[in-house]
Amino acid sequence: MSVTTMPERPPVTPEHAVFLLREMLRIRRFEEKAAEMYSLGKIHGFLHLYIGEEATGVGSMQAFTPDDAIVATYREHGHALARGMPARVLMAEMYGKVTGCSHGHGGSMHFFDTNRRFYGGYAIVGGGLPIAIGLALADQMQNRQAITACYFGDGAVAEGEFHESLNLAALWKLPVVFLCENNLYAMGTALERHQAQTDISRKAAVYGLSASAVDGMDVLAVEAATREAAASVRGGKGPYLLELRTYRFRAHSMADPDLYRTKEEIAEWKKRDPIVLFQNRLRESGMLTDEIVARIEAEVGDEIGQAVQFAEESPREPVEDLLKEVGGQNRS
Amino acid sequence: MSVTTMPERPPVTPEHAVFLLREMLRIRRFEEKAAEMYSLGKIHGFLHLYIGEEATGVGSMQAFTPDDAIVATYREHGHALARGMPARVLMAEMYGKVTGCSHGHGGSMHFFDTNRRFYGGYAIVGGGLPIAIGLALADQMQNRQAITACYFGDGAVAEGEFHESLNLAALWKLPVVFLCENNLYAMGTALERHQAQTDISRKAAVYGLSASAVDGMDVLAVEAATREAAASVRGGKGPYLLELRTYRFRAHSMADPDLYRTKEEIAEWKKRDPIVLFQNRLRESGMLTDEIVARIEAEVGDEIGQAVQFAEESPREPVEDLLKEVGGQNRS
Amino acid sequence: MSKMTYREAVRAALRKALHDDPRVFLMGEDVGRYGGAFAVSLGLLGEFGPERIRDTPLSESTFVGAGIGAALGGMRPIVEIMTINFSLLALDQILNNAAALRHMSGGQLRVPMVVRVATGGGRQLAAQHSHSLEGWYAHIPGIKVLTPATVADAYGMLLAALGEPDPVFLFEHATLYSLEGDLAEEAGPCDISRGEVRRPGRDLTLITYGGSLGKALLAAEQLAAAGLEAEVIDLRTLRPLDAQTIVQSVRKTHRAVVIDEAWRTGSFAAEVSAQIMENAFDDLDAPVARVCSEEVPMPYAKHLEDAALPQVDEIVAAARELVPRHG
Amino acid sequence: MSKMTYREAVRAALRKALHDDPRVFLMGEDVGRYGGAFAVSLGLLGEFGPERIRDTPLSESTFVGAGIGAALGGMRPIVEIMTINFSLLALDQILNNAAALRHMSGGQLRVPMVVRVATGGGRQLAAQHSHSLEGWYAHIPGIKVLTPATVADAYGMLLAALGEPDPVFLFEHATLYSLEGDLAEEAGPCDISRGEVRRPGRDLTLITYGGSLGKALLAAEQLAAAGLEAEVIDLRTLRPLDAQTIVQSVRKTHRAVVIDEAWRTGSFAAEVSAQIMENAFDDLDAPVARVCSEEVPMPYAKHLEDAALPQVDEIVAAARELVPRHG
Ligand SMILES: Cc1ncc(C[n+]2csc(CCOP(=O)(O)OP(=O)(O)O)c2C)c(N)n1
Ligand SMILES: Cc1ncc(C[n+]2csc(CCOP(=O)(O)OP(=O)(O)O)c2C)c(N)n1
Ligand SMILES: [Mg+2]
Ligand SMILES: [Mg+2]
Repeated sequence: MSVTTMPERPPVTPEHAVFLLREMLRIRRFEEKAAEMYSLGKIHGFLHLYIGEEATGVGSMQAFTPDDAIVATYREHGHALARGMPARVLMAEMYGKVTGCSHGHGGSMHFFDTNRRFYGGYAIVGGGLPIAIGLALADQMQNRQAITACYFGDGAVAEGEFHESLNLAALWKLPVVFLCENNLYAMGTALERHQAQTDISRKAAVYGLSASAVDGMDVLAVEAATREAAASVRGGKGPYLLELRTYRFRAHSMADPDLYRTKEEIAEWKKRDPIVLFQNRLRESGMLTDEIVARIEAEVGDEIGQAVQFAEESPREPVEDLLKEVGGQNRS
Repeated sequence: MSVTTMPERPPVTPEHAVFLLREMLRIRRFEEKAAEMYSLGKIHGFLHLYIGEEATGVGSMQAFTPDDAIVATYREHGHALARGMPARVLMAEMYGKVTGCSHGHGGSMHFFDTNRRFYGGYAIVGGGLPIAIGLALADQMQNRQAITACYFGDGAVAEGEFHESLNLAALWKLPVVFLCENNLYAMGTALERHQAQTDISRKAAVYGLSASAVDGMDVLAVEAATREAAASVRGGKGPYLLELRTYRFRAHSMADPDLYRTKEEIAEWKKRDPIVLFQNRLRESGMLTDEIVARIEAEVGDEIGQAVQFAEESPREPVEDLLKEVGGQNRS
Repeated sequence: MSKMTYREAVRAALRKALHDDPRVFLMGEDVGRYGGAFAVSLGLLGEFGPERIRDTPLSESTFVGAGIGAALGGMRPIVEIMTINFSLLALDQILNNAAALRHMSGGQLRVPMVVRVATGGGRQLAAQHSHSLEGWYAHIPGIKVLTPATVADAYGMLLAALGEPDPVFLFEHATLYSLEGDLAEEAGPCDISRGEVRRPGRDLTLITYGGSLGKALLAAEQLAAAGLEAEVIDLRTLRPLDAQTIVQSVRKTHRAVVIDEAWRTGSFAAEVSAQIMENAFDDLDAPVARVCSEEVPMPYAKHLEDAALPQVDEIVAAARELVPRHG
Repeated sequence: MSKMTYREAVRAALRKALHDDPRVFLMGEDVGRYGGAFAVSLGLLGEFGPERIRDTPLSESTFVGAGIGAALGGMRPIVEIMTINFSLLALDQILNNAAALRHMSGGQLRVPMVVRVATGGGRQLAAQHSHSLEGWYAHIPGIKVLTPATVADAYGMLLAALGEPDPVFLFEHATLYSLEGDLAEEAGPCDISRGEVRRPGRDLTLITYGGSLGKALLAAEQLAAAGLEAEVIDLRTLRPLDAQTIVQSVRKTHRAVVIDEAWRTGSFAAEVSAQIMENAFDDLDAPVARVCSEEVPMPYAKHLEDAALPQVDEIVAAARELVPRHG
């Protein structure tokens, strides 16, 4: 895997380092629990795990302020957590409870939180990009300083909306950071079997966009690269395409028997587990001790334990409310 | 207008030169007549004239054999004539007669002729590209040597299908020549207001396609460039994107008041009228005399006069046949 | 009162909306320099500038999606899809995002977007440019579907749409743009919750909308000449459908013909027929009839297109066939 | 006779078609290495190779369009759109090209393409992954729309579709893939021109198709226990619709309930209701009823999804409400 841009490894304070680690662990443990609850029949539908990709969501999210808008995909547990959504409203959502972030209407694929400008949760591949364009347009037209972060996978790059959206964003100089989480597979289809040209960041050139690619297993590199991208956008230089090169350790979804990758390939990538890599690095630099890790794990474990309890104990939306939030009805 | 590739001006025999001139004149006179008949209320619906762009259709069509397949747009009078379709079946089509090339079902936008592998005539912008992909795939899978020529405008480049089709063609190494007739406008929207990056041939790079651009007002240059492109495709080098840089002298359609271009701009381009340019060049080189021009004009005039007469005298399809060619009915 | 065309009425409403609310902007293919494919927005670019009258590239899915995003971001976008024939390219954004986001987000998101779309056949534009698919849109929960058929509705419905908190689609039949009619000086947003009786009658009910209203009224005149008084209902809003106005009329006339330019099978006319079945079965003296388009991709030639589209004489014939039964 | 699942029946038909006709190939997202999102094509890549089992990039419009082009070029493509939820991205190619080309070209072009699409809700996949839009497809002249509901039809309809000269769409309800049933050893293409009475009855008719057939049969059992004999019709083919089978049944039972997983307004059930109105009005003893989905983007939570989808008890209730009138 060649990485075209690798910003200098930036200096990091111990507090921030531990924060990043904790954020990644929150995601990892949250999803392990979600998978467990799925097996127990507490969670249904599709469940797409982000395990292995935590550094991309956590690192990149640091570059965005509360005023910025976030658009993600069906594989958005990590983004929602990194954006600050509490684990309990996500777990409750997957339990289908009214206390869930979408009242149980959305499930795993459709997390929303307008207070955090977290605009979801799109399950039609490529479908979130035009939404991001519009959010950025609204900010631009209202002279707000906010920018929009638009996450999507490598598979989305093949869809027409990728092309249309990058063109429109560039044409109108919209404040969008396009974040392509390239995990080398669109379901079972490897990148080189869905893209004639596999260097995604290079595609930006046709639209006159700035672009770069970064090792998505290195949380600090991701943070630095995203800060650079965001700064470029905030500086009025138009949209930016950032390719985050990563890998998912689990199958596409809980339904996927994962027949299309070799055990060796997966094992090779697991050596670059973003959490392990980062922990090792922090230990080497003396920022991390076993005690700190134990404390974080305990805190994270608590948060997730409470999330499950919250989800278990929460009520369901009354069936009478089924049509309450359907738009376009006559108001009386 | 910069042109990135300008093949050496190729040698041309007097016969071929006169043939090319005649082909361009057939289109010019045919369309002038069509416009006249439109004003007289003989032709209805949309009428998109190709006047000014004759060199692109005529020059490029020389590179394709009868075995090759052609896909065009609603602005396809020129392609149909250059492909060898008789003026009379086209005129009859626009008259809505059963003797028309599509039985009067299609009108100006939907010419078809399977005997000439002329696959139409698509009026949804971008919609012909996937069809061309499929035709090429069929040829490839059946080990035929044929290639597919896919014509479309600059406006189509913004559509998602452009992106998807180029990717798929490149991925599967399909034998397609993509011919973008860049006349600088999509209806009233100038190229620089619909493309963030206006150099269309450069877009091929993201798909790993070969590409070039050529002066679309120079019929010999177009022919040479297209022959090169077609040879590359026939040689198994995968699809090719050729940008033909041209200009339409008339409004987008008969309904267009043409408010978005200046008179000066149009006048400037008319100085590069492909027919006038070519006539002058041929005269200079001694290949053309007033007598030859007069003879061609007379012959072309005859063909078109007969086309009108044929259209006028042809019968309409009986209304009883309305549902005859609708697919998906139960066969009895 | 002032006399104006339907086109001018839409333009006047656009102008008023752009003037009154800085959040409103118009976006679509050729709405600016070209002035709109149907000249609806002619002049607005000069008046309001390119920020608010935005020409888009040919990319229906993305500019409709951008309208959704802009609405989420606090704007009041009016998106023009040049014709319904191209709207299929944006249908995923419409069904899966515009219509779904509010409910899917547990009520957090609202999409106050207005989409204007020219629809219909009758201009010899052949198979790819003559669709009447507004019935499909009326199937989608989460949106409203309006079909202005008069100059007053062209004006008032657009303004009313802009007052809605959820997505509203306006289907403007392309043959109506040059229609002339009256607009009251004091006109503002109109009621979009009700169908309207455009002509009262007692012997049967003709139910239609949009581009077919004129044909229904002509048919009613011919029927009147033959002694049959047809009530003509303009549905106005296909979603949510005002079944009450329909049922009230059928209770009175006991017979109905639904006229719809869509292909017959799966037309919105079927829905109207089914609702009459469900809500006024005992009042019916004859089966509800449908006059729809023939099931054929629209042919270009005039005589074939005429044969494919609903025509006044077919409406008259369908009506006359209903009445003798108990007449 | 052999017992197999619906999934296996589709796979067996694919295998037979690929084996018998070198022009046949399968194309779609993840049909190859992954084995198909529903494991339908599992193993076929190994058997037939990547030329004939083609994984495509995510680009619905283009690979469906490519199917059309390949059909024009002499192949017999089977295109798999992973689910109906993504099919909207290809709808322009379907409506404007696949369905239109034959007529629009004056009969010169034929598009012998088969498109397989998984459809329906009931798996807690929420608003963007639970659509039942096959009724929209049934509106389109120029194509056939099949909805296999049994193992035998899953096999026979696919083979029959490949024998058609024009485009055929097969909507496979995703909850059916694991359904078990019998397939005759000598099974081949089946008749796709007729609906089928899946259970005879005399008191009323339940009319449905696809994923709702099982529910209708269960409802019929419950009704039988209560002394009401319901005839159950499986429409099988939505376009062209076999109205005769419906009318024959209604002539006998005088009452009908249509069950359709689509949203009620503009559902295909409306078309069925309208056709009964038009063809059997005088035979009806009660208005035709519809049991459809609630008009809401499909919610994820089980209790809400259950409330949104047609359920057996609703069918039973609708049936019982019809009969007392004259019972
Ligand atoms: C338009 C569309 N087509 C197909 C699917 C089915 N599908 C869901 S996820 C997926 C793969 C997407 O891959 P990628 O964009 O790389 O994201 P990843 O899952 O790897 O995060 C596919 C094909 C879909 N959801 N939407
Ligand atoms: C999908 C779609 N959107 C909009 C239109 C309306 N329209 C017809 S031609 C055209 C401009 C196309 O421009 P270009 O591709 O450059 O071709 P040209 O007309 O210049 O030959 C537009 C917007 C259409 N036919 N299809
Ligand atoms: Mg991926
Ligand atoms: Mg152009």
